[in-house]
Amino acid sequence: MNALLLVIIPLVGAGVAALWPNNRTRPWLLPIVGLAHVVLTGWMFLDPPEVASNAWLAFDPLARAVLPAVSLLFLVCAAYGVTYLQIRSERPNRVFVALLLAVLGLLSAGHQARHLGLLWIATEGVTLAAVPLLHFNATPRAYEATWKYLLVGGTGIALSLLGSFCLGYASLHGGGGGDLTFVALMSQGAGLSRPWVLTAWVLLLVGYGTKMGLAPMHTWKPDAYGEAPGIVGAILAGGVTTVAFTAILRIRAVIAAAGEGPIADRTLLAIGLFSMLVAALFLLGTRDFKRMLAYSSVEHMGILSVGAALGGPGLAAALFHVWTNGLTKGTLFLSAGNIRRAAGSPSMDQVRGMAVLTPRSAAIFVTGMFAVTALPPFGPFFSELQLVRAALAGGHGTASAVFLGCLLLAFFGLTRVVFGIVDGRPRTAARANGKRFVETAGVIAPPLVLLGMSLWLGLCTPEILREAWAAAVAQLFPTSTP
Amino acid sequence: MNETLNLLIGLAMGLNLLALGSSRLPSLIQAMSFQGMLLGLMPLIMEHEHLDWRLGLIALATIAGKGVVIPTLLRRAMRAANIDREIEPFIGFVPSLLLGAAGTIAAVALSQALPLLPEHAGLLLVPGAIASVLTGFVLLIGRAEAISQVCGYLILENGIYLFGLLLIRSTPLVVESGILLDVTVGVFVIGIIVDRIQRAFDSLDTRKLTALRE
Amino acid sequence: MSGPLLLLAFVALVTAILVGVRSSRWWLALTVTGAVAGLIASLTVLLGATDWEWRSELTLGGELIHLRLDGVSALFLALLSVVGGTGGVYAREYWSEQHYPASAPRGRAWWSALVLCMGLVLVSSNGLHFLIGWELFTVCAYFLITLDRRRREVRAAGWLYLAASHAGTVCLFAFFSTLAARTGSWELGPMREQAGLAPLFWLALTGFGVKAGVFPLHVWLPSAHASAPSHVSAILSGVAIKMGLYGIVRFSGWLPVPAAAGWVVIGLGATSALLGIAFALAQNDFKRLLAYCSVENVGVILIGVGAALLAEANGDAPWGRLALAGALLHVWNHGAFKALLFFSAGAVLHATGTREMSKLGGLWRTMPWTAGLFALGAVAVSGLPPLNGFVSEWLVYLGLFDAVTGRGPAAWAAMPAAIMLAMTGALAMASFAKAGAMIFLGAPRTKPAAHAHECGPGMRGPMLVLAGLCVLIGLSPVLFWPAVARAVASWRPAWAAAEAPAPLAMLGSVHVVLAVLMVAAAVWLWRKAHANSVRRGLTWDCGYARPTVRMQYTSASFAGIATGWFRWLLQPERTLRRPRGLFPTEAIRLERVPETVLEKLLGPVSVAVMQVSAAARRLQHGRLQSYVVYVVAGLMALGVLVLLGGAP
Amino acid sequence: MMLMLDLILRLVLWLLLAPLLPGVINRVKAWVAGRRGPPVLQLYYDLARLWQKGVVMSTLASPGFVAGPAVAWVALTGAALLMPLGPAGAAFSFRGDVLMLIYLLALARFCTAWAAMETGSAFEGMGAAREVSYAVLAEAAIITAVLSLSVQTGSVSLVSMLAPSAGAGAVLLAAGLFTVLLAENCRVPFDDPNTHLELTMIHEVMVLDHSGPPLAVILHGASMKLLLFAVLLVQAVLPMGDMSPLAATGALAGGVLAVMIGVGLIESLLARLAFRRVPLLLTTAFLLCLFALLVAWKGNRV
Repeated sequence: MNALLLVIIPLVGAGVAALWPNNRTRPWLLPIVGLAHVVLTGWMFLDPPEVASNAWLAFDPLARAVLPAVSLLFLVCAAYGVTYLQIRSERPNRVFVALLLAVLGLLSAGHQARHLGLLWIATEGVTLAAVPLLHFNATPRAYEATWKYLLVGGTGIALSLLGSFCLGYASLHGGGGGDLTFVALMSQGAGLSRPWVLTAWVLLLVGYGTKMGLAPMHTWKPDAYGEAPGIVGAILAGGVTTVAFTAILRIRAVIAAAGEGPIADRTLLAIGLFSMLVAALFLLGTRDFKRMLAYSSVEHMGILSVGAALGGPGLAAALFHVWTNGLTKGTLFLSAGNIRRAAGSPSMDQVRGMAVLTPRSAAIFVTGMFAVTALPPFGPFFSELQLVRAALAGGHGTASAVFLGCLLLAFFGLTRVVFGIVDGRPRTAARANGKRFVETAGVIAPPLVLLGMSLWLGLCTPEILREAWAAAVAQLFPTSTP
Repeated sequence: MNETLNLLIGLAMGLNLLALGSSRLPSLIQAMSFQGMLLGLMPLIMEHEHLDWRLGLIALATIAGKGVVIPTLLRRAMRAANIDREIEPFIGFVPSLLLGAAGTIAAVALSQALPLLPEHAGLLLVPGAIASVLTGFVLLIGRAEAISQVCGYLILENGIYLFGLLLIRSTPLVVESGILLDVTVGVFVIGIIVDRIQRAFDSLDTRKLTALRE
Repeated sequence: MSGPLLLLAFVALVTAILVGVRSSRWWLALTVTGAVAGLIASLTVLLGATDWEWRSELTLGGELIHLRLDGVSALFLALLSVVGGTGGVYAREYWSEQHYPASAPRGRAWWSALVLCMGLVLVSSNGLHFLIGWELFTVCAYFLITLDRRRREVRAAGWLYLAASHAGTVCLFAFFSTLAARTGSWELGPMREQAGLAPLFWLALTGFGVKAGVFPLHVWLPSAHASAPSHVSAILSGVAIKMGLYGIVRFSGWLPVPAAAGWVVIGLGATSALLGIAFALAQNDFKRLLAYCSVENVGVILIGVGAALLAEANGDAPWGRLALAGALLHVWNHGAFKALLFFSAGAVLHATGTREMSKLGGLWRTMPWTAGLFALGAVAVSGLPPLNGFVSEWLVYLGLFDAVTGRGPAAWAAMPAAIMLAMTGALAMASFAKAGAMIFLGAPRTKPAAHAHECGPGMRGPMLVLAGLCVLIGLSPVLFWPAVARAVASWRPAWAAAEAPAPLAMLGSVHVVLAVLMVAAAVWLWRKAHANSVRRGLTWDCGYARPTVRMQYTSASFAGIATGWFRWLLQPERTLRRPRGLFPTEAIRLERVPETVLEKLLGPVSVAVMQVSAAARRLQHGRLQSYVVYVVAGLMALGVLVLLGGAP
Repeated sequence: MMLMLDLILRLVLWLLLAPLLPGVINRVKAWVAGRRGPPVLQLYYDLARLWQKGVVMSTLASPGFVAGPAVAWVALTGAALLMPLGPAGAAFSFRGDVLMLIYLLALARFCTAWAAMETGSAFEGMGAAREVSYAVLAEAAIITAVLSLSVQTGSVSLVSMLAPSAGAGAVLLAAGLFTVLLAENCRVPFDDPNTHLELTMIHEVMVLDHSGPPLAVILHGASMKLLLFAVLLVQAVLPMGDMSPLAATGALAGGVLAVMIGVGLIESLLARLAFRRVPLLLTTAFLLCLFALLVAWKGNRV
C-alpha cells in the first residue's frame, strides 16, 4: 500500500500543481511533496514492509537500496527549485512544477516496479514527462535538444519494449505462462528459451542503456543536460538514470537465473568500460561546462555497469556509487546552474574568473569537481575504491587498469574545464551579468547540503545503508549469497 | 485464419516498402496510417474464437490512434510547414527501397534462427515485425524531414506492436493498455515538439537542427 | 607519552586551520605548538625503545582507526615538524598580509592543513586512511602552490603538479586495493611472509616515485617548486617529496620485494642523482636549480635504499645497514639544508623580485645574512665536510664500498653507483658554486639587484635554526645516530644495533677540529691582511680600464663546459644573433634549457591523445540521423559480443 | 704527549716540504731547456715576500675573498694529515677516511672557486668554471682508483689500502693517477703555470686578483696538494707494506722525487692541450683507473 502511496502522493501533487492558480506560490508544492515523499521513504526504509512475491509494485530490497537516494536528491533540488523559479518568475511554471512532481511519482513507480511491463511503462512515462522540463527555457537550442532526446531516447525505449516482449516470449516458449513479473521469470530460470533470452538481453540492455546514457547511445545526454535548467539536469542524472540502472539490474538477475549470467556480465563490463573511455575522451576536449557534466555522468554510468558486471561485491559498490554519484552530481549541476546564470554562457571560451563573480558557487563547484573525481573524504572516493577492490579481487586486472586509466583522463579533462572557468579575471560583459545574480542562501544552501551528504556518506556510511545494499545484492544474486 | 492474418502482415510489409520508396510525405503518412489500421484489425482476427469487449477496445484504440489521430496531427504539421515532399534524403529512395527489401529478406532469414511455439510457427508475425523495425530505422536514419522521421519512428513501433501480438494471450489488459497509452502519448508529445520546432525554426528540415555539437 | 602529544598536535593544527583565516598570530602560535608537539612525540619514539600504537573503536570510512608511530614514520614526522614549524614562522613575514592581502589568510589555513595531512599519512596504519591523507595533502599542496592564482604561469605549474600527482595516486589506488584484495583487509603492517605480494612493489615504486620526483617521473617538480611561494617550495622539497620516499621505504620494509627491486631502485637512484644535478647545473632560474637539486638528492637517498635492498637480498649483509642509515640520515639532512636554501632563495626573491641569476649579483653587500646562510647551505648540499651533507653521503659511500669489497654480485651495482655518486658530488659543487657566485658575488647586474634589502628577523630566524641543524648534524653525527639506528631497526629488525659504527664518532671529532681551524684560519688571515694594510680598488682583471657589470661571467657560461657533456640530454635551445656590419649595434645569444622529459617525451604523447579525443568528439556533430546509427551500431556490437560469447 | 709530538712533526714535514716540489719541477725544466732557471727554494722566497706584502682587494670582494683561501688551506692540511706516510702511517685513520680525503680536496676546490668569483672578473669566472667542471671527471677517476685499491685490499681506510702494491693493475693505476695529478695541480698538458695568457689558464687565472698573504696561502696550499697527490700515487703503486721502514721511507721520498721529475720532463716535452681535448684526456685517465679496477677485481678473485 505504502509502495503505491509513494507513487500516488507525487501524482496527486502534480494534479494539484496543475490546478494551482498562483504562479508565485506554486513552486512551494515542490518541497512540500518532496518532504512528504522523503518522510514516507525514510519510514519505509527504516522498517521495510513485507513484500508479496507476486506484487507488481513493491518497496523491495532493491528499491530500498536506491529509492531513498533519489527521494533525498529530489527534495534538495525541490528546495533549490523554489528559489530558481522565483528568479525565473517571468516564465509560467504550471507545467514545470506539475511535471516535475509527476516525474517523481513515475520514478518511484519505476524503482519499485517488479513487472517488466510496468517497469517499461514507468520509464517511458518519465521520459515523456521530462520533455517539457527540458525545453523550459523555450530557446531554439532547447527545442533541438528535446527533439534529439525524444527520438534517440524513444528509439531506445522502443527497443526495450521489443526486448520485454522477447523475454515474455522466452517464457512462453519455455513453457511458462508468459508472466512478466521478475519473480516468475526468475523462478522459471533455466526454463526460459535461450535464443529468446539472449535477444531480449541485447535489446533491453541497449534500450535501458540508452536511457541510462551508456556509450554509444549517450548522444542525447550532452544536448539535454546542456540546455535543461540545472535542477532538471540534477534530477535526470541522479534519478532517471538510476531507474534505468535498476531496470538493467533486475533484468540481469533474470538472465543470470536463466544461466546466461557470464554473458550478461561480459556485455555489461564491455559497454561500461567503453562508456568510460568515450566519456574520458570527450571530457578531454569539451569546452562547455554543462556538457562536461553530461559526459561525466556518462562516465559514471559506465562505472555503475562495470560494478554491476562484477557480481556481489561489485554490485554493492555500484549501489553505493549510485548514492554518492547522485548526490555529488546534484551539487555540480546546481552550482553549475548558478555559474551559468551569472556568467551568461556555458562555454569556457566566454566564461572566466567565476571565483571573483560567484565565489561561493565557484568554491562549491570546484569542491564538487574534486569530490566527483574521487577525492577523499567524499563519497565517490569510497565507492570507487570499493569497486576497484572488488574488480581486483575478481581478477579483472586489465579491466581495472582501463578503469583507472579512464578515471585519470577524465580527471585531466574535468580539472581543465573547471579551473578554466573559475580562474582568471572575469570578462566585463560577464561582470554586468554577475552583478544581477545574487548568491542567496536559496541557491547556495542546496548544493552545499548535497555536498555535505556526499561527505557524510563517505566518512561514516551508516550500517543500515550497507545492510540495505547487501539485501539488494541478496535479492539479485539469490544463489551466490551465503 | 492464419492465411488472412499472414495476408494482412504481408500487406503491412508491402506498405513498409511503399513508405520507403515514396518521396511525397502525404503518401508516406498514408502508408503509415493504413499500416496502423491493419495492426488494429489483427488482434480481432487472431482471437476471433473468443472475442470480448476488451479486445474490441484495444483494437478500436489502436485504429483510432495509429490510423486516424496521429496522421491528422502530422498532416497539420506538414501543412503548417508547407512542405509535401522529402527534398534530399541522406539515403536516396532507390537505395532505401533496396535496403528495405534486403531487410525483409534478412528478417525472414533471422526469424528462422528464433524458435517459435507450434501455434505461431505458420505466422509471418516475427519476420513482419523485424521488417517493420528495420524499415523504421532506415527512415529514421535516411530521411532529413522531421515528419518522415516521425513516420519512421511510428513504423518502428508498429513493428514492435506486431511482435507484441505474439503475447496477446499472456499479457494482461492493464499492461497492454498502459503500453498503448504511453505510445500514443509519446506520439502526441512528438507531435507537439514537431510543432514547436516548426515555430522556432519555421522549417522541419532536421539539417537545421545541428546547433548542438562538440 | 607520544599519544597525548600527537593528540595535542592534532588539535592545535585543526584549530590553526580554523583560526588561520582570521588571526595570523594565533595561527602561528598553534602551528608552532603542533610542530613542537609532533617533534617531541617523534623523538620520544625515536629515542625510546617502543613504537607508539593506537587502535580505536572509531571508524572512518568504515575502517577502524589504527595509528602507529614506529622508527621509520617517526623519522619522517620529526622532519615534517621541523620544516612545518620553521616554515610557518617564515611564512608569516614572507607571505604577509600587507603583501598578499587576498591569499595570505588562505595560505595560512592551507599550510596547517598540509602539515596535518602529511602527519596523518605518517601515522595511519590502514591503507584506506593512508590514501585519504595522501590525496588530501596532495590537494593542500596544490592550493599552496597556486596561492598566487592570478599568474597564469603559477596556475599552469599547479595543474601540472596536480595532474602528475593524480597519475601517481591512480597507481596507489591500484596498489592499495590490490593489497586489500589479496590480504582481505585494509590493515597495513609487516607482511613479508606473504611472498605473493612481491610484484605489488612495482606499483608502489611508480606511485610513490612520482611524488618523490624520481628522474623520469619528476616532470611536475621543477615548475611547481619554481613558481610556488618559497616557503611552500621549501616544504614541498623538504618534506612532500620525502613522503614519496617514505612510501617506498615503508612498503619495501613491510612487504616482500621482488628480486630485482634492489637493482632497479639503485639504478633509478644513480640516474636521478646524476641527471638531476646535470639539469640543475644548466638552470638559470635559481629556484629551478634548487628543484632539480632535489631530484639529485632523492637519487642519493634511493641509492642508499637500493643498496639496503640488495644487502637484504644477500642475506642481510651488514653494509645494507650503513647504506640505509645514510639514506635515512640524508632524508633529514636534505630536508634541513634544502629548506634553508629555499628560504634564502625566498629572501632573495622577496628583495629583488626576480628568479633569474643573470639579473642578480653582488647581493652579499645588501643582504649579508642571507648570503652567509646560503653559502653554508651550499657547502652542506654539495656534501662537503664538515657539514651534514657529507655525513650522510659518507655513510652511503661506506655502504657501497663494503658492498664492493664484499665481492657479492651486488658489487656490480655498487661500483657504478659509487662512481656516479662521486660525479654527482662534483656537479653539485659546481652548481652551487655557480648559484652562490651568480646571486651573491661580483657586481649587481640589474637595478633591483643593486637595491635589494636584507630580510627581517621573522625570515632570518627560521633560516638560522635550520643552519644550526645542518652544523649540528655535521659536527656531532653521533648525537643523531640512535634515532637513525632506530629507524633502520624498525625497517629491518635484523639490523637492530644501538652502537654507532666506530668511525662516526671519529668523523664527528675530525669535523669539529676542522671547523674550528677553518674559522680560526679565516679570522687569522683576515687580521693578517689588515695588519699588512688592505687597499680596495677596482677588480684588476689583467688591467682592464673600466670593467663593466656585463663583463662578468654569466650563469650559462659558467655551466657551459659541464652542460656541454650532457647536451644529448639537456638539448639546450640557442638563439644567436651575431654582430653585423662595420658598426654592429647589437648581438644576442640566448640559451634555454627545456624540460626534456616533459617537452620531448610527454608532449608528443599528450598531443596524440588529444588528437584521438578530437577525432572522437567529431562524432558528436549534431545530426540526429547518425545518433540513431550509433544506437543500431551498439545493438549490433552487443549482439555480436553475445553471439561470440567472447570476453571484451 | 707522544701523539702531540707526532702530529707536530707531520705538520712541519708537510708544511715545510711542500713548497720544495715546484722548485724541483722548475729545476728539471730548466735543465732540459739548458737554462739556469730559478733556485729550488724560489717558492719559499715568494711565500715569505708575499706574507709581508699588503693586500689589494677588489671593491666587490666580500670577506669570503680572504676566508676562501684560508678554509681551502685548512682543508688541504687536514687532507694531508689523513694521508699515511709510508711506515709512519697517518695521523688520523678510520674506516672511510679516504672518502673524507677526497671531499676535503673538493672543499678546497669549492673555496678557491668561490674566492675567485668574488671579484666578478670574467677571467676568474672562466677559471673557476673550468676548475669545477674538470673536477667532475677527475673525481670520477679518483674514486675509481680508490675503488680498485679497496677491492684489492678489501679495506676502506687509507693506511691499509696503501700498504700493499697495486699488483697487476699497478701500471694502469699509476698512469691514471699521474694524469689526474697533472690535471688537479694544473700542470701541462692541462694548464700552463707559467704562461700569462689568461684565456688558457685554470688555476693561475683564478688567483689573478689575489695578493699578499691570501695569495701566499693559496700558493702554499697548491704545493701541498701537489705533494699530496705525489704521495698518494707513490704509495698506491709501491708495496710499502712489504718494505723495511727505512727502505719504505727512502722509496717514498724517491718516488715523490721521481714523480716531480716526471712532471718536469712532461712539461718541457709536451705542449699544452687545446681545452676541448682536456675532457678527452681526463676520460682516458678515468678509463685507465677503471681498467685497473677490473684487473684488481679479477686479480685476487679466489
